[in-house]
Amino acid sequence: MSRSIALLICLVGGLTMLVSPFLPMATGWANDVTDWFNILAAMAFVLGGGSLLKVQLMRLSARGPGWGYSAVTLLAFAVTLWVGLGKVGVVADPSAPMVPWSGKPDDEGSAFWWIYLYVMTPITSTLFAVLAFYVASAAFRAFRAKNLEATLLLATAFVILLGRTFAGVVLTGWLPDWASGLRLENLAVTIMDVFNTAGNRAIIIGIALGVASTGIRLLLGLDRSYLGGDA
Amino acid sequence: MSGLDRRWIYLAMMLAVALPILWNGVTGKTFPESPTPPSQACFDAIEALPEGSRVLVSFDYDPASEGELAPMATSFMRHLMHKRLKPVVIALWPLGPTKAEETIASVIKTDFPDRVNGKDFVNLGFQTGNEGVLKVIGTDFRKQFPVDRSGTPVDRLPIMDGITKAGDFPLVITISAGYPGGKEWVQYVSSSNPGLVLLAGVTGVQASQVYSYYPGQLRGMLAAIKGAAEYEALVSAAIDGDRVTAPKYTEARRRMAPQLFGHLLLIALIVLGNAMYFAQKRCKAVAP
Amino acid sequence: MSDAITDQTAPAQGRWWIGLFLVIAVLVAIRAGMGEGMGRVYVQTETTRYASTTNEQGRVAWSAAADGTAGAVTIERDLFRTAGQFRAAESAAPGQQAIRVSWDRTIGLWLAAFFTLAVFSFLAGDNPAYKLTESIVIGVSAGYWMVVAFWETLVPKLLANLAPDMVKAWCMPNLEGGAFNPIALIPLGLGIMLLSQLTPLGRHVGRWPLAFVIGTFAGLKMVSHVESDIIEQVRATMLPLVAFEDDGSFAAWASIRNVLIIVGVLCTLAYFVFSVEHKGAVGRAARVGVWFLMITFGSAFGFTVMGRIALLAARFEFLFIDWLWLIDPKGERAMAVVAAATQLVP
Amino acid sequence: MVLGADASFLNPDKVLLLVVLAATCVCIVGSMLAARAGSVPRIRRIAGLEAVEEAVGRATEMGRPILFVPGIQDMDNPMTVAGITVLSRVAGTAAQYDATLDVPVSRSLVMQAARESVQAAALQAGQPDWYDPERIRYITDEQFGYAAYAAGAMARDKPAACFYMGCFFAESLILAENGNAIGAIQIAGTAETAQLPFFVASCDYTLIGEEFFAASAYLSGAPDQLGTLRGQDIAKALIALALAGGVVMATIEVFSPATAAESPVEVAP
Repeated sequence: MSRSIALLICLVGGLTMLVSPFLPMATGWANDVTDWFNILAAMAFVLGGGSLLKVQLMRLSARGPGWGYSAVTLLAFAVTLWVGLGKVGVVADPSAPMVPWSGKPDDEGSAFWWIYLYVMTPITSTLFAVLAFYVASAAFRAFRAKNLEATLLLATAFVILLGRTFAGVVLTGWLPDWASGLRLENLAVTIMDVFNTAGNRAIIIGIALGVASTGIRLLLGLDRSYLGGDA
Repeated sequence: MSGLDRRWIYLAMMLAVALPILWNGVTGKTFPESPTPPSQACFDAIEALPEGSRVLVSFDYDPASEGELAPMATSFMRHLMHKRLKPVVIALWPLGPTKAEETIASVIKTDFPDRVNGKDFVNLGFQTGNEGVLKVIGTDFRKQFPVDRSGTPVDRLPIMDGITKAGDFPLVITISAGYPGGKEWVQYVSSSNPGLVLLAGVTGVQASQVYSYYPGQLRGMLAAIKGAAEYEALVSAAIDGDRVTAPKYTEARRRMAPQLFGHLLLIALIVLGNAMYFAQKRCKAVAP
Repeated sequence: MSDAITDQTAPAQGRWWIGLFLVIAVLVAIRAGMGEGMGRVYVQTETTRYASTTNEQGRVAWSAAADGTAGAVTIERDLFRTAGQFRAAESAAPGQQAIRVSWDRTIGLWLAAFFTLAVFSFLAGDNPAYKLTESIVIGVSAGYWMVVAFWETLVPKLLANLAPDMVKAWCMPNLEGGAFNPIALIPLGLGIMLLSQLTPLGRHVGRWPLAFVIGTFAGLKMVSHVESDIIEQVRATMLPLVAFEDDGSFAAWASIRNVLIIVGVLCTLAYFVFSVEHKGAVGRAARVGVWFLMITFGSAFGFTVMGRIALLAARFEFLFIDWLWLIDPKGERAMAVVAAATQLVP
Repeated sequence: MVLGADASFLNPDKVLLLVVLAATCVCIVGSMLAARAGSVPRIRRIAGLEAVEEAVGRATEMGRPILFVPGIQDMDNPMTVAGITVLSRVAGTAAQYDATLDVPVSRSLVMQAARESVQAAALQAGQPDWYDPERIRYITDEQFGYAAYAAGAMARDKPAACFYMGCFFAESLILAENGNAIGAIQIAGTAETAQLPFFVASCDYTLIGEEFFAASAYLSGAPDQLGTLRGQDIAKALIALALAGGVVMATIEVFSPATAAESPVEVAP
C-alpha cells in the first residue's frame, strides 16, 4: 500500500512537471518545487547529522583505534553548529542596526566567519590543489601510446598543454602567417573549437536521451529500488 | 620500471610550481602574452560599447576558484571603469557578492574613486535558485533583484533606470566556476535574447564545455588563467601603455610562470612514461 | 600499467612523519627569527554610527550618520589592514593603536598554514596530522552546511512564510511582503513525513517525500535536458557544408570545420548505440566516434590541468606571501606603495 | 501522455519542445511496450558493466570491502538517481557473495534513498540480515570534506573494488587516484563531461554519459527496461535524420542569393 502510494506520488509529480512548461498558468511551478526541495533537503540534515553523531559516538564509546579522532569530529561539529546557529560575534546589519540578529552569520569578524576562513577554506582549497599532483601521476601512468585511441588522447593533451603556455609561442612562433593555424596556441583553439565541440555535443545529446529514458523508467515505476523492499 | 615511486612525481610538481613563484616574487618578471581569438573577442566587445552603457556582471564563483577567476574579475572591472561603462553586479553563487565587493574595493574604490555607488556601479548581491534566477530576470529583472546589497530599493538607483529585463543590457559578463555558470547563462539568457552579447570568464575545467558555445551564443571567453593573462595584457596595454602596471593588475601573468613549468613537467612525465613503456615492450619482444 | 608506480602511498612505514614535521618546524623557527618576522595579521576598528529616518510610506531606513547625532546606534567592526599599512601608521605616529595585531586572526593564519601542510603531507602517506585535519574538516563542514541551510533556506523560505512577523522582528527586518503563505505548509508536511521515520510509525510514510522529489525532478530534468541539450545542440550543429566569406569567396577552413563538426557529432552518437552490435557501418562510425571522444577527453584533461596548477600556485602563494612573508609581489608589506595608495592612515 | 494537453492552453513558443519531447517519449515507451510484448532487443556488450560481478567477487576473495560512491549531489540530480539504481544491483551481488559494502554519502536524502535501495536488494537476494544501515552513512555535504574522508578511508580500509556512480566534480580524481594507489579495481560512471577524462585515465572501466544512464537497465536484464534502451537508439536515429535534414537546408540556404548575406546559421569567423 505504502509503495503504491509512493509510486502514484512519483507519477503524478513527474507528469505535472512534464506538462508545466507548456501551460502559461504553470510558469513558477518549477521554482516552487525547487524551493520545496531545498527546504526538504535542509530538514533532512536532521537525518544526516543523526547518522554522523551515531557513527562517531559509537566509535567513541567503543574506544577502538582512532577514537580520539571521533572526539575531534564531534567537537568540531558541535562548535560550528553552536557559533553558526547562535550567530556568535555577529554585529547587526547596517540596514537595521537595532535588530541584533539581522547580521549574516558569516560577516567578517564573527566566529563562524573565522572558522570558515581559517579552518574550512585552507583545508578544502588545499585538497582542491592536491589535484595538481594527482593530475601529474595520472598523466604519467595513463598516457601511453598503446593504440590509436590512446595516442589521440595523449597527443591532444600534449598540444593543449604546450599551446596554452609561453612554450607554445616559442616553439612554433616562427611559422609564417599563412601557416599560423599550425601554431600551437592556435592549434589548441582549433581542437577546442572543432573536435571538442563535436565530441561534447554528442555526449550531451546522449545524456539528454539517457535522462529522458531514466525519467520514464522512474515515472512508470520500472525502476523502484529507492522505495525499499518490504510492502 | 616498477621502481618509480609516485612521490617523486609529487615532489617534482611541488618544485615546478613553488620555485617559479619565488623566482617571480623576487624578480617581478612575467612572460609576454599574445592573445588568442576568444580573449581578443572579449576585449573588442567591451571596447565597442558606447560610454555610459550598463553592463551586467555576474560573479558566479567562490574562494575555491579564486586563483583563476579573481584576476579576470579585476581586469574586467578595470576595463569597464576605464571605458566609463557602468557595471551592475549580481551573483548566482552565495559567496559571489563577497568576491564582488573585494574586486570593487581593489579596483573602483582605489583607482576610480570618483565613481558613485548606485549611479556608476552597483552590487545587487546574491539570489538563490540557480538557473531559476536566470529565467526570471529574462522577463522581470526587478522581481529577482528588488534591492541592492545594502537594502536600497532598485527603483531608487539611477543606474537601474529603464532596466526591466536582462535583455536591456547590451553586454553581460559571467565569471563562472561551474554550476550555475557559463552554460546556464548561454541556455537561459543568451539563447532567448539574440541582441545581447555574452562574455564568459571560466575555469579550465569549464572551458571545454563552454567552448562549444563560442563564437555563436558566446561572443568571447577567457579560458582559465591563460585567458585571464591574455586579457589582462590587452587591458594593461590599452590603459598603462608604457607605464609600469600596478602589481594587482599583473596577477594573472604572474601565475603563468608556475603554469609554464607545471605544464613542461607534465609533458616531460608523459614522454618519460612512454619511453619506459616502449622500452619495456621491446624487452618483452626479445625475451618473452 | 598501474604497476608502473609502486604502492607506497599507504601508511606509515615507521614514524617518518615526525621527522618531516620537525624539519618544517625548525625551518619555520629560523624564518620567524629573521628580519621582519612572519605571519602576523593586522586590523583596524571601524566605528560607524547609524541614524534612522522615516519616509513617506512609514518605512524606517538607517544610514550612516555624523558623530553626536541623537538616537544614533554605533556599530564597530574590525577590518583587515596590511603589514605595509601598519608600518606606515607606525612611522607616522609611533606606538599608535589604530592599526594593531589581531591575535585571533593571527592564530587563525597559523592554523590555516598547519592545515595546508597537513593536507600536503598526505601525499607522502597517511599520518596523524592528516587524520586530525580530516576529522576536523568533516565535523566543521557538516556543521557549516547545516548552518547555511538553516539561515539561507529554512528561515527565509519556510519560517518567513509561516510566521512572517516573528521572523521580521527576529532576524530579517527587511523582509518584504509578510503575510502567512499556506503553500509553505506543503514542504513542511513533506519534511515532517521524512523525519517521521525516526519514529517506529513512520517507516512507510518516510518514502513519500522521496518519491515526490524523484518524480518531480525526473519530469523537470527531462524537459530541461530535451530543451537545452537535444534541441539547442542539434540546432547549433545544423551548419552548412560549404561556407563563404562576407565578400562571397569560398571559405575553405570554415567549410572543413563545419564538415568535421557534423561528422564528429554523428559518429560519436553512433558510439552510444546500444541495441546494435558495433559491426559494419555502425561499427566504423562508432570507431571514428571513439577518436572524437578521445580528442575531447585529451583536450579537457589539458585544460583542467591549467586550473589545478593555478590552485596549487594559490596555496603556495598563501604559504609564501601571507604566512612566511618570503616574497611580496602585491606590495602589501612595502610601506611606500601602500602609503601612497591609501589615505586610511591619519 | 503529454499529448493529452489541450492545444489551446499551450504556450506557443514551446511547440517545438513539445514535439521533440513527445517524440522522445513515444520512442522510449513504444519500445518498452514492444519489448514487453516479446520483441526484446539484444544489447551490445558494455565492458564496465560486465566487470561488476568480477569486481565484487574479487573483493570477496580478498576479504576486503567494496566502496560505492553515489556521487556528491542530491536526489534532484538525475545522475544521483541513476547511481542509486546501480547501487541496488551492486548491493544485490554483494549480498549474494556476503561481501562488505561501504556507502559513504554526502547528502542526507541520498543516505535515505541508498538505505532503502540496499535493504531492498538484500531482501531480494534472500539475505535480509546482510543489510547494515550503519554502513551507509552521511559524511558531510562539503565536496572536499567528503573527499578528505574518502581518501583517508581508502588508505586505511583498502577496499578491493571501488564504484563511482553519480555526479562528480573535482573530487573525481582524488577518489580515482587514491583508489589506484591501493590497487583497487575501479569502475566509474558519470555524465559530468568535465570529469570523464580523469575517470578514463585512472579507472579500469568508465561508463560514459549515456552508457551510465543505461547501466541500471542493462544490469536489471528485465525486458521492458532493455526495451527503453532500444527506444533511445530510435530517438538517436531520428535526431541524426533531423540533423542531416537541417544540414541540407542550411547548405541550400547558403547558395540562395537572397539569404546568403544574412544567413541565420552561424559560420566560423
